[in-house]
Amino acid sequence: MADDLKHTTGEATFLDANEIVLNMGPQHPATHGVLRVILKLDGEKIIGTECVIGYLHRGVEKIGENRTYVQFNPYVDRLDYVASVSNGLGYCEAVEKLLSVTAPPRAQTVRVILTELNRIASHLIWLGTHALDIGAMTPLFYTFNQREDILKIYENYCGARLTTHAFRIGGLQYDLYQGFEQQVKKFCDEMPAKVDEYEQLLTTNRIWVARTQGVGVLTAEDAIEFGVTGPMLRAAGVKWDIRKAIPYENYADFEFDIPTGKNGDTYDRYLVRMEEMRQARRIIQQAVDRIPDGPIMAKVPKVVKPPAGEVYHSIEAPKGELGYFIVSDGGLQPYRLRIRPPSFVNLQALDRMVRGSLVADVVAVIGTIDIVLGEVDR
Amino acid sequence: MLDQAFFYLFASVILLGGLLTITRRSAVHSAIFLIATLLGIAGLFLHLQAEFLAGVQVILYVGGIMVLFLFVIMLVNLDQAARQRQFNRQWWLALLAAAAVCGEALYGLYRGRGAFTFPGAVPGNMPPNTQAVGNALYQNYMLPFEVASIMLLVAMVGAVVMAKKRL
Amino acid sequence: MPPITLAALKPYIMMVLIVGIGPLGVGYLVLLERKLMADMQARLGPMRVGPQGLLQPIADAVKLLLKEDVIPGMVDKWVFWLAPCVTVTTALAAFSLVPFSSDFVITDVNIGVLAILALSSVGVLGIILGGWAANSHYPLLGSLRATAQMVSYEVVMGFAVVAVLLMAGSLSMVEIVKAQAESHRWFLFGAFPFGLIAFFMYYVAAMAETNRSPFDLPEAESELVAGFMTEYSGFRWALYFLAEYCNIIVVCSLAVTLFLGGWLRPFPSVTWLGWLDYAAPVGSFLLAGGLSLYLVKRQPRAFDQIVLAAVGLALLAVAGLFAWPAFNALFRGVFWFMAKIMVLVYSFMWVRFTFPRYRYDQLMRLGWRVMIPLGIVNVIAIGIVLVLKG
Amino acid sequence: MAEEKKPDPTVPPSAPPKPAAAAPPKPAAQPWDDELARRVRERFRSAIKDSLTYLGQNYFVVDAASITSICGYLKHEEEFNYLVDVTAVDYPKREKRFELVYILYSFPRNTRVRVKASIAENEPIDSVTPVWQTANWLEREVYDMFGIRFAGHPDLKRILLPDGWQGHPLRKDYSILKQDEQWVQENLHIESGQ
Repeated sequence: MADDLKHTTGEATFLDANEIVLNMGPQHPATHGVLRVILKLDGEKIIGTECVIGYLHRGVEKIGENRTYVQFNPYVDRLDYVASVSNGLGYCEAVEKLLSVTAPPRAQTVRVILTELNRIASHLIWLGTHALDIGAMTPLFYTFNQREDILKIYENYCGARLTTHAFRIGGLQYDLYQGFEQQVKKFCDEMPAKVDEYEQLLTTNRIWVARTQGVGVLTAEDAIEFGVTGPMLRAAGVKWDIRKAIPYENYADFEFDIPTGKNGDTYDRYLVRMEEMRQARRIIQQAVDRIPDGPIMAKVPKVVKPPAGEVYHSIEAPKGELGYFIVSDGGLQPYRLRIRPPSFVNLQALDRMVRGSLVADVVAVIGTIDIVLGEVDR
Repeated sequence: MLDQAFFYLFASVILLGGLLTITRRSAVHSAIFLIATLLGIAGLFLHLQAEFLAGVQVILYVGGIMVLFLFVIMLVNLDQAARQRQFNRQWWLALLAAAAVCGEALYGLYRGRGAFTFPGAVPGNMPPNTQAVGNALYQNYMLPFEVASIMLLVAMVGAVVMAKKRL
Repeated sequence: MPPITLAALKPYIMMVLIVGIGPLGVGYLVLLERKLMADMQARLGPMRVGPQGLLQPIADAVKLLLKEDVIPGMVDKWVFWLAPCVTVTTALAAFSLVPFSSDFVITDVNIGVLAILALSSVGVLGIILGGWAANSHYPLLGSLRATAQMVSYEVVMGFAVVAVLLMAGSLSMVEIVKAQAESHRWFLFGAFPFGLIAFFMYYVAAMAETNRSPFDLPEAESELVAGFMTEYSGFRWALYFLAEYCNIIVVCSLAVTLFLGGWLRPFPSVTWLGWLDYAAPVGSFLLAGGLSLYLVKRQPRAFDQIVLAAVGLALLAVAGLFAWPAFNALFRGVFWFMAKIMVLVYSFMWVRFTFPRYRYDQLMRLGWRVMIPLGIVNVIAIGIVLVLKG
Repeated sequence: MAEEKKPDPTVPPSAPPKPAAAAPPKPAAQPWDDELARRVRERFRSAIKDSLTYLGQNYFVVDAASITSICGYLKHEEEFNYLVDVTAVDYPKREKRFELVYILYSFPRNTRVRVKASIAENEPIDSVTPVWQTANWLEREVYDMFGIRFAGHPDLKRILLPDGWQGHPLRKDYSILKQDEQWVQENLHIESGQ
């Protein structure tokens, strides 16, 4: 017996050989779809991660090369499907830029309202799922209830709720319906109380703070190095928002603040997003009070055929910088259409954020990156 | 009659459990049989109307120590050990030694059989003896009890120091 | 051999009742939880099976029993089979020690509290072994978490219980309640405020012991899918589920016995409040029955209407029975005991819907750095208070 | 690899040699000549083949061999600290088939600039992962979609498509209906994904 024992302990792996590889996803309650993360664990401590993505790859960029500019417009809604309006805005603007047209003021204001509503909707989903991942199950239902109000506005406007295809190249297809302003105003009036309620449930909750503060820290340097954008960058203390830095539409006309955090941890990202919802409401309130009259469509030819050339245009989507790089050869279809997805780039920082922490933190960090796999995998 | 039946039941659980504990290949199976053995011992305590001891036996040994055993077994990769030969080449020597010890013990018991005459079990309920245990430990045997606890404390601190390379 | 009388048979009848009705009760506890959760989350909860979803537990039970019993390959079949049995057996066995009232107790052993703790600590083994036997990473991690958590919080619970034992001077469940009756106060307020501290510690430890949120780490679904139960399905899974909810009731009844005066009515020594013994059960059953009858009209299906009307009438009948002095005298203890358990269970659920989940290391830190030192100090303080009072 | 880079400078600086079917954006683009453009041209001389602007968006056309040094310079000296995107465009008819596009942004300057470099098929290009960590996944995606190999990339493997997949879908000769039939049959046990 003694001999055998010596043999086992001699390799010095007797107590150290407890590294296990945990395959998290693609079917897992907290990976927000089909993300697969391979975790190398020492007990519960993470010593390495690897993301495996592509389970939802649909070849959107290839499809883009085989559809006309107008035909491709609805496809972008399927990228970040919880923020389809933002996707549509980015695409329409990129093509407009290529065509050298701008949407008329009325269309621009409506676009701003719908996009900011979309930002709130996207952040509401983020909040609900993030809280659920950390174990607070109730906020999910509250946020989905509130999101329903936004979806109703979309439904009234264009008939669709999720993949809205709300905008067209050059402006809007539909003018506003009767009572749009009232409905949006009603939403804005009800919103602060609800957001306050979520904050009451979470912001000062000891467990919530313990679970998020100091978890998944991403410093400003790291965030820039990893190309991380959106609320994650701002939570690290970088005051950068494309709506302010390189304004598009008529964002320059509205007053709003860019909330920033200090520590770049999960808690700061939470606070930043909560504040962003309030700021989005501010923009909507300003915009809805002064929707100009006039046409809703710029003069765009029936057949969209941009001159040869290439353009990169990006907007501040709820998740970060959403860019479209379009190369036109003067034909009916884009020669090359590249989508720069915020989720994909942000997800890359996951490894940096979770290394050395515990399994439970991975879940919190995946939630706080706020990925949508439709956009990661395209 | 019923008393004896229970005694033999518990005794056989203990013996069988002990035997299976040392012969199972899987460490977890061994642990399960060890638990059965410990539960059997608790049963014997109960049978002797030492109910406090029985309860503590279960809580400490089954609920505490065996749970930690299992914890360690699960944490440490024992697959390798399971594949190895269970007994080394000297098993017959061990058997011989065990038989000798067993014989000695039996002989001793046989010689001293007069000392085993217990008064018959009290038929009804005995008064609760939890307090008696407490009194014995904290009054009559205070010093040994405290010495034992200090020894345990030292052992625990030593284990922590050894296990944690960096404090 | 004692003569066979009703009194001698009572424990056996109760045993049969508990094992027979227990699972159904658990089913309705789950329904209650779902309904409460739905209410707090601004939705309706189960509404399809039976009136207001009242028959949902039965449908769930039938579904679970008829499900295919999946045993994954590579599992340790023997342990995989044993583990849920251990857990459910101990959970049900613990009921035999719970004094529902001075008349309704299967057995009153003089180490009752110790025995319940012992049974619950054996029950933990089922969870650990189940996770190990599944031979898969998520259950294993769940098991590891369960082990560390249960061992730590058993100590906390022990200290909270010791505080009460100091005040009661007995380990018997019945004696503890009687001691509270004699001292004219619940032990919750005994040695004020140390009884409260002990209760708080017990409450937290009980939540951890039963794997309730915010301490539901062994089965945290967003991290470990379903923890130690991940590979279980169908009937075996139902056994775990049954054990879990039985354990909730057991720890709550232990809390009621130790801290909240067991089957005693609130203010047991204030005689002029005696009308509460009648008013509370009659009132609550009347209310429940009335509500059921009121809801009858809203049911869309005739079947639902009949079922709900029957339930309502049954509740009214129970209310009537409680107005009958002989019945009341026999059952009011049970009513109070159950009512107190329900309050505790409700608070458990409320906590679950409100709080996020602790992280493993935070849970351990809370246990070892806060609760256990607090427990030691609390026990010493209670000892001092008792000595000073003589 | 060093050998492969050498022939590049011989290519005439006025970018694409054949403005044939896939017409490049050249005609519409204006020369870009501000201080930054001049500084970079000064510094790298022949490696900068052109600096152009179109629709207010500036870009350099550079020699693929010196992409890392140019990017490093832009990041460290000119404060283009944020790599927005790395992508490629396939022009099968050109001599150097792939055009890589690096989109850069500078937080202090609040400007974007694009850097474009052409490489031929099977010709590797230096990875910019040492300059920006972001490039890791972005270059993997370019490899996945175009089959462009990045020398010095820490972990160059497919990212969106399965590891065993044959072909690179965003190449122009890869039809939208095409797929790796063999992979689909072996892994999904169906005749075809269509």
